[in-house]
Amino acid sequence: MNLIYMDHHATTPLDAEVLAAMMPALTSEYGNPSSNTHAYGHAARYMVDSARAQVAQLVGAPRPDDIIFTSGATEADNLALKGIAHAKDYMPARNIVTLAIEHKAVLDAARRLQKENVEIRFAAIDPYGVVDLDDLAAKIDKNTILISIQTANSEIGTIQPIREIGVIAKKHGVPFHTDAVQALGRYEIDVMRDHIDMLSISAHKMYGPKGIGALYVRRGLKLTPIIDGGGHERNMRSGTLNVPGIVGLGKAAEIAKRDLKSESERLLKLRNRLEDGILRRIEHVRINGHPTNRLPNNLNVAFAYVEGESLILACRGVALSSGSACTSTSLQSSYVLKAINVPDFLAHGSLRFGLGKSNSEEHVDIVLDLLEKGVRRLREMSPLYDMAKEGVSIESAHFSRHARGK
Amino acid sequence: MNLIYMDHHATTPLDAEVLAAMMPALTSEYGNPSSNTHAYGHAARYMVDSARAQVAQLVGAPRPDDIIFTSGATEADNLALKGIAHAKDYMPARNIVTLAIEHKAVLDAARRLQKENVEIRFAAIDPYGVVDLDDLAAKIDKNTILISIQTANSEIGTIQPIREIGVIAKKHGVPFHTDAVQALGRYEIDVMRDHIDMLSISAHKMYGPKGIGALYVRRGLKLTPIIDGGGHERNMRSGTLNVPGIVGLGKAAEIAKRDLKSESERLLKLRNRLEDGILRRIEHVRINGHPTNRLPNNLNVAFAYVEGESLILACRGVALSSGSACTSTSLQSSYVLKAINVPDFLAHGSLRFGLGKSNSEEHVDIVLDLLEKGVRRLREMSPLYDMAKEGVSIESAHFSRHARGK
Amino acid sequence: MMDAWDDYSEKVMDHYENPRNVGIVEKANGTGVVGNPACGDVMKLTIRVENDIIVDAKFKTFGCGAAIATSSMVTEMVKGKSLADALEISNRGVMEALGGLPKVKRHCSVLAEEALKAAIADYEKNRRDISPAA
Amino acid sequence: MMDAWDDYSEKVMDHYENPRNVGIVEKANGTGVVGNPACGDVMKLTIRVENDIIVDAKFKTFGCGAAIATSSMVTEMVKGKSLADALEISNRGVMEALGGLPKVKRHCSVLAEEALKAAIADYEKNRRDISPAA
Ligand SMILES: Cc1ncc(COP(=O)(O)O)c(C=O)c1O
Ligand SMILES: Cc1ncc(COP(=O)(O)O)c(C=O)c1O
Repeated sequence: MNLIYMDHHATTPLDAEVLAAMMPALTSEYGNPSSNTHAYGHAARYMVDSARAQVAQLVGAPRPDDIIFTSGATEADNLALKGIAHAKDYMPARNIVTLAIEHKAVLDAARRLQKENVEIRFAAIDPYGVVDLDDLAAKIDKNTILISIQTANSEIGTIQPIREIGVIAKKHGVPFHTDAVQALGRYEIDVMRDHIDMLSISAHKMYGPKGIGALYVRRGLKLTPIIDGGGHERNMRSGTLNVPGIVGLGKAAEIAKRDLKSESERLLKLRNRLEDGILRRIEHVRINGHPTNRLPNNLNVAFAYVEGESLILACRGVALSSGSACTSTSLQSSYVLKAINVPDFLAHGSLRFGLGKSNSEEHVDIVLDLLEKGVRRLREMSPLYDMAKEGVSIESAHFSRHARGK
Repeated sequence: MNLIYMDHHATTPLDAEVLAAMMPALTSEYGNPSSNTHAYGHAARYMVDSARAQVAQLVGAPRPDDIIFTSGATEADNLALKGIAHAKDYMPARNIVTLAIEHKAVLDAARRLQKENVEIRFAAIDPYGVVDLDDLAAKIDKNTILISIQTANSEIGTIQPIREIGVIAKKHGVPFHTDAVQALGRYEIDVMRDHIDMLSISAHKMYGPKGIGALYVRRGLKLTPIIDGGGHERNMRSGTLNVPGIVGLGKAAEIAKRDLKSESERLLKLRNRLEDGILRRIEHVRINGHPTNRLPNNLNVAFAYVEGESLILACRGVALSSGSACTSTSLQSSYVLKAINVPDFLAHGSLRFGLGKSNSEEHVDIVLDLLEKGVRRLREMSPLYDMAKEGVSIESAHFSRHARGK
Repeated sequence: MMDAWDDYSEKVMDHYENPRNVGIVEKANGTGVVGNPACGDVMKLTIRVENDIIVDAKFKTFGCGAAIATSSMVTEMVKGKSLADALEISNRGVMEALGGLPKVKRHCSVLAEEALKAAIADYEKNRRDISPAA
Repeated sequence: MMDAWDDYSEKVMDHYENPRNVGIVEKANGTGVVGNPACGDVMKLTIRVENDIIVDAKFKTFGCGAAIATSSMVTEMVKGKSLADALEISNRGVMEALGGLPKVKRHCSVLAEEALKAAIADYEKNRRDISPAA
């Protein structure tokens, strides 16, 4: 069975070009870049240095050495938060300003730091998930050691005003970290232009391999490592370098930069076809997240009166993710949808469409047919739908029938 | 140019069988094991579970779930030490007993913990690097939270009496961690038989891929994660799982177990050929490390009066590592050789031979010729050699001319 | 490659795809509504009881695949049963009839049992309200 | 694939492989020994000076490839030079003559300069000791 993969926020397939670039490091060029007494080591070091330059270029880092390789963005996020907090542990009171809709890697790292008496402050967000810049500025004080705000959200796709946040951070002299995992290759970002001090990268979200990521760290910023042992990566991250992974990340970064414009335009068209189709063909739906400031490949839709997992089952053959509790082992619906005040019963009926390179118009049209039929069928058995038709209010929620405000 | 690779302690080539096993995960089966709403995710989860079982079998772990995947052994070592120390941070005084010849991943993690008021105690070792069991027992007290002692050393190959250490640890009720990176596939280890509570694994030291490793954690042992974010790996290590890497580690573990006996016997023969050849053909050499309790693929030799890097240059075409300061960027000679009291000038002239699957008797014979010629040539230009011939003592060092005591 | 449905038995998927007895029983004399929209599942079970026998049963469910399948299965199981026999149906029995459920979905079968009990209790209450006390 | 030698220039490797002037000068009247076995390099430079001209120079070195090459190069550079000109030779000059050295090996060129200076100082001292003060 050939599935249509529409879960590119969870992970992406490895680009064939990237795999080809990795093959030498997976076969004959197997040296350890730390081995400086022989050619195998030198060749590995050379490959790593080239990849470092490719990654630096993707984010506009002035020097390749500003890139610290990690095992992924979860580690990069942890290194950014804990690295700063531990480097400043002489401060009697420390606080970090972030958002309630950050990825778990940021939130759970922050939660860990709370146990070490670091205060975590959440800047207010609007119902689309966009940070309130005034509230952000108000939350910063002389004990603020870090601002950590994602570039774009992995569930609802909302893009933050990164440059404005960077300006505020700079004005207050506070380092600014952004988790750019979902944005890279889909939305242009530049650490110099946007005043970003740290930026998290994950290869497998941009057609690179799993198990490799990076943290851009502005020159001069000192982080205490979370992984010690030998002093690799400018003393910020020890461990034998994952050469094939790094080469893959480098190549993925090069392609992401090269294809950014064409691919994001193509994705936007596809996404709009999907969005318009849903709004035209299905009643009582609501778009979660920002109507326009969102990733071009993201669409998050609440289908009122139906539950997400049952709708995913109806879309047999399509790989999708949902905000439904019934698709997570924790039996909790999405904390992101909660944080932007999507009523629970709508969160349970929300699907996330993550478009990517493999998707075509044909895929979108197949999915639209499946959704229309599935929603109709499931609403026919939904007691909530009957209630709604009888005018009983389930929760005070607004359902849009009109096209999105563009 | 075709090099002879004799640096298998630094890293090993990726086994073609392992790469073949990884290919599906690098191509069509690209799902994220955390995606539980579609087949891509399920397939990935299935592959990860199979690999977990393979790794568990290699070390004799009773349950696959006792294996926590990490980005390598540096991370595994850090997780073992910091994970225990942070889980016990309510204790007013904590200490960890370890060895001065541990890998940097253990030593630097321990050093980090010192800053958090964890005391680090070094158990005494003999001139071969073997732990003094009486001293070890004497160093343990009621505030000891961990014993961390490597299975085998990566420079001198000395193997520790792991089972005896396990018995002591059990008797005192202290968890026992061992870094088994160099031993796996070369020396039999069994966490149940040897009373091991935690064990570090690195794939790229046993013909698996770089950037992946694991920590065996005995059921019931609680570790505080160093990387938070979503609660993967029994809440001990978050982050999207490196599926191809994990599959590779699993396959490498399977092969390591399968070939353990035959390969270690073959390596022992090769190593003895090399050792005997050196002792027979070259004067004034000394074997560093234990004469018999050493890894079958390891040989560490001090060539008196010559400097290691210049000897490596003389062995053109052979990939080797040395204890010489001149091959490290820190300009310090090997801390391991120092810790077993090898005089500095001998440490500078020490080479490490790390044999592996690709090596043959022919390789050994080529290396012997190069060494003999190189040492002769370099001694001819060595002022130390002249001094020695004149009877001037350089440092009070013993040079063996007789065959090793077997 | 495996399918997204592989968490579920064939029987579950059959009941999800071809649910039996969807709707509201005409002239129902027992109705059970359990669950909570905020929690992601609501089951409405209507039954018609004649001479202590459940002669008809239908459901409407908002919930995951397992919730729909257990609802469908429970309507099948109760039809033709006496009230006493129907009350013997447990969540375990529904699960078994479906060829098992994934661990995280067991609560759905509990909900189905509860919906049935609620419908029967409603029928009993209606009867007491209408007919004079025995 | 690159070679283990690629840290070094061709000139360095040539001087490592075919070192010039290895040995001890016969009837040397200046000897410099610098370095320390414990630090991994010792250079012994012997010279014969006649009429303020260095007519012969030889070395023996325990050390890395760069240490051997710089020793060899410095003996080449001083031969035929006046003492005054020889004292002008700097570590930088030796490095340049070798087509550069990797950063971590620069100390070797410093050692070569020091060995030369030590040998010349030794010659000066010997001369003072033998001939009456001017
Ligand atoms: C926004 C964001 N940050 C961080 C991560 C974690 O990155 P990784 O999968 O490399 O651990 C992800 C993906 O899971 C993500 O979407
Ligand atoms: C004994 C030992 N422990 C730990 C490590 C570190 O493992 P990794 O290379 O997976 O970070 C190594 C290798 O560098 C090693 O030899």
